[in-house]
Amino acid sequence: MSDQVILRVAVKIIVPMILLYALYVQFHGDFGPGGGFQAGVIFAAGIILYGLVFGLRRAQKVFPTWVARLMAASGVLLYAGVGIASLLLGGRYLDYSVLAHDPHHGQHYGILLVELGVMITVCGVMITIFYFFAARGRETL
Amino acid sequence: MRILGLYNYWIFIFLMMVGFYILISRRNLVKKILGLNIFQTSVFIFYISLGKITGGTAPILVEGESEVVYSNPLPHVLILTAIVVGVSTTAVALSLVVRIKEAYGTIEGAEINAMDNRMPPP
Amino acid sequence: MGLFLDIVSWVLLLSGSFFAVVGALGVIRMPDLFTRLHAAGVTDTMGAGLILVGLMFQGGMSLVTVKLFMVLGFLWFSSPVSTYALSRATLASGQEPFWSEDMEIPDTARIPGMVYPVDATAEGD
Amino acid sequence: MELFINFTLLALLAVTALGVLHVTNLFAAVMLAGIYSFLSAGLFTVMDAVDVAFTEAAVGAGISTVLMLATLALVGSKVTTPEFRIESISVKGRSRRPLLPIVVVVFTGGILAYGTLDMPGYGDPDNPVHQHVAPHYLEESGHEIGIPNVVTSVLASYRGYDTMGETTVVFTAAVGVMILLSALRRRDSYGEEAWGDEVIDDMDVGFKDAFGETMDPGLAGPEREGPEGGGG
Repeated sequence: MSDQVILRVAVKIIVPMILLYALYVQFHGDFGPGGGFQAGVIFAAGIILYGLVFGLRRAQKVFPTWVARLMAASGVLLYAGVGIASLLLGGRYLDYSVLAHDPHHGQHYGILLVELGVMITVCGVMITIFYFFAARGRETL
Repeated sequence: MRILGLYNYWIFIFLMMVGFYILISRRNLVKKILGLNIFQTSVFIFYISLGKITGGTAPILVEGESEVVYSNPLPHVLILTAIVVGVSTTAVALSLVVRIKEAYGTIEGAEINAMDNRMPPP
Repeated sequence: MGLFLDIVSWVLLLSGSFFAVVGALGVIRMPDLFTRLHAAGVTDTMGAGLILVGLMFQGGMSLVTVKLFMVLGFLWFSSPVSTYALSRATLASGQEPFWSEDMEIPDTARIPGMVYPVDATAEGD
Repeated sequence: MELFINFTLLALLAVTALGVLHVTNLFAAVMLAGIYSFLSAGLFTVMDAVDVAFTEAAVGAGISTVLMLATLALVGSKVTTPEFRIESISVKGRSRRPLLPIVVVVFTGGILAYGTLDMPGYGDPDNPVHQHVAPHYLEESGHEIGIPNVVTSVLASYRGYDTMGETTVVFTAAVGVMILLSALRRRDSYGEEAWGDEVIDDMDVGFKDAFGETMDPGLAGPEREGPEGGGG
């Protein structure tokens, strides 16, 4: 590990940029290309890069397995929850117009929440899958 | 002119058939998955090409201009989700390959079949 | 002024494309992985760099230029690192740099079990 | 000009696909698949699908390649023939090339190509695809939803059900991977340790030295620290 200085320093600089970029893609997705799917994948790619260079154990310290699993489940829950909320507020399932005082704002909130749910799920799923593949077979070698 | 409008469909079909050929002719399971991915991507490209309008631009609305031609956003939406779903299902297939390797010691389809036929083991 | 910017940008774009082609040729023609990486570096630095600068001239003073600048910075940061990682992995997996055919390799520099081209030609003669 | 770029990218895609077909080393095949993904991302950009290109570049060339490489680190990258090789079947690559797959592929491809003769040309504005709901999305989304990116508004609002289903599929895939890969490794039914040790070790060195201490040996996820955690 001691001779991997270049990789480690480079990754230390790159990973925060990747994570920040993922958030940019997520919240700029209404105005330009981007959205939950892309943002989730990019965020996961940042964590995976960290794991590749610093080892799985340290990656799991930064981003524990249980967090990844929780994210994978809670994103879908958030998505479905927005639908339930619009039902409770008197609209149809996933009809965001009732979420706020006027339909435009409602649609904005709905899309924001739904995309957030997509991002959380995709990010959690990708990181979970990577952890499982990376950890497989190492415990007996 | 007709050919200029159709040749890319033929290339998609060619790609699809290459993927299909890898899938049915290669015995190695990882190779089969790669073939399946090529097949899948060719379908994606086919869908996206259907949404293209000549002279169109990406379907992101430009403020204040009404003369802009936009390409069809619907195939984009369908394929956008399909790509992410595709990689997830590929991950499931790969984990199946890992388990097969652990159980049989090989990922060659022919050997797996032969081992199954040789049951019970000596 | 607009015409001048256009000319500058097209000169940059075309020369960038030229360097990209040179890099691609190098990747095909070079004998082993290390020299191929060296050739690919031309594509990474000159090729991509000139093309991006040319695009910046096309973009003018706008957000696009800022984004292109960030892309350029990221590329110039990440491609040397990836080249380093790749060549290091190649060395670690036991692949040696290409030795010239008429190059004298001292016995102390030889790796046991490794076949050198100079020996192969000597046997061929 | 656009046609030229389009044609070049398509030709490169075809060559890359043939490369995946031809190479016998799985590592090379996976790298070619990554190149294939990048090329198709470029093609998506030419076809105005920037969102899709973005996703394909991140997923196909990033995550997918990493997963494939992780799998190869586990299963070995060569088409190997272990000692329990069966005499009647030659599995060494392409020593036996049956005719049937080629016939099937050529036949299917011919039928599909014949079908394209009735298709509207590429980029045709009168294509039936553009006549149904797409104009509604493009014209109404501006004041119904109020965000500029139509892809996002269709994805999240008009077709919210669809996306929810897809998200659920992604989640289900994660559950499937967890179930498959969290089981304890067991010995195979022949009583041998089910590993091609040499191949794995080779891969291990390469992978590890490329990326540092890639995967810590002796690592066990919290879910696998059972009594048989060190079952090998």
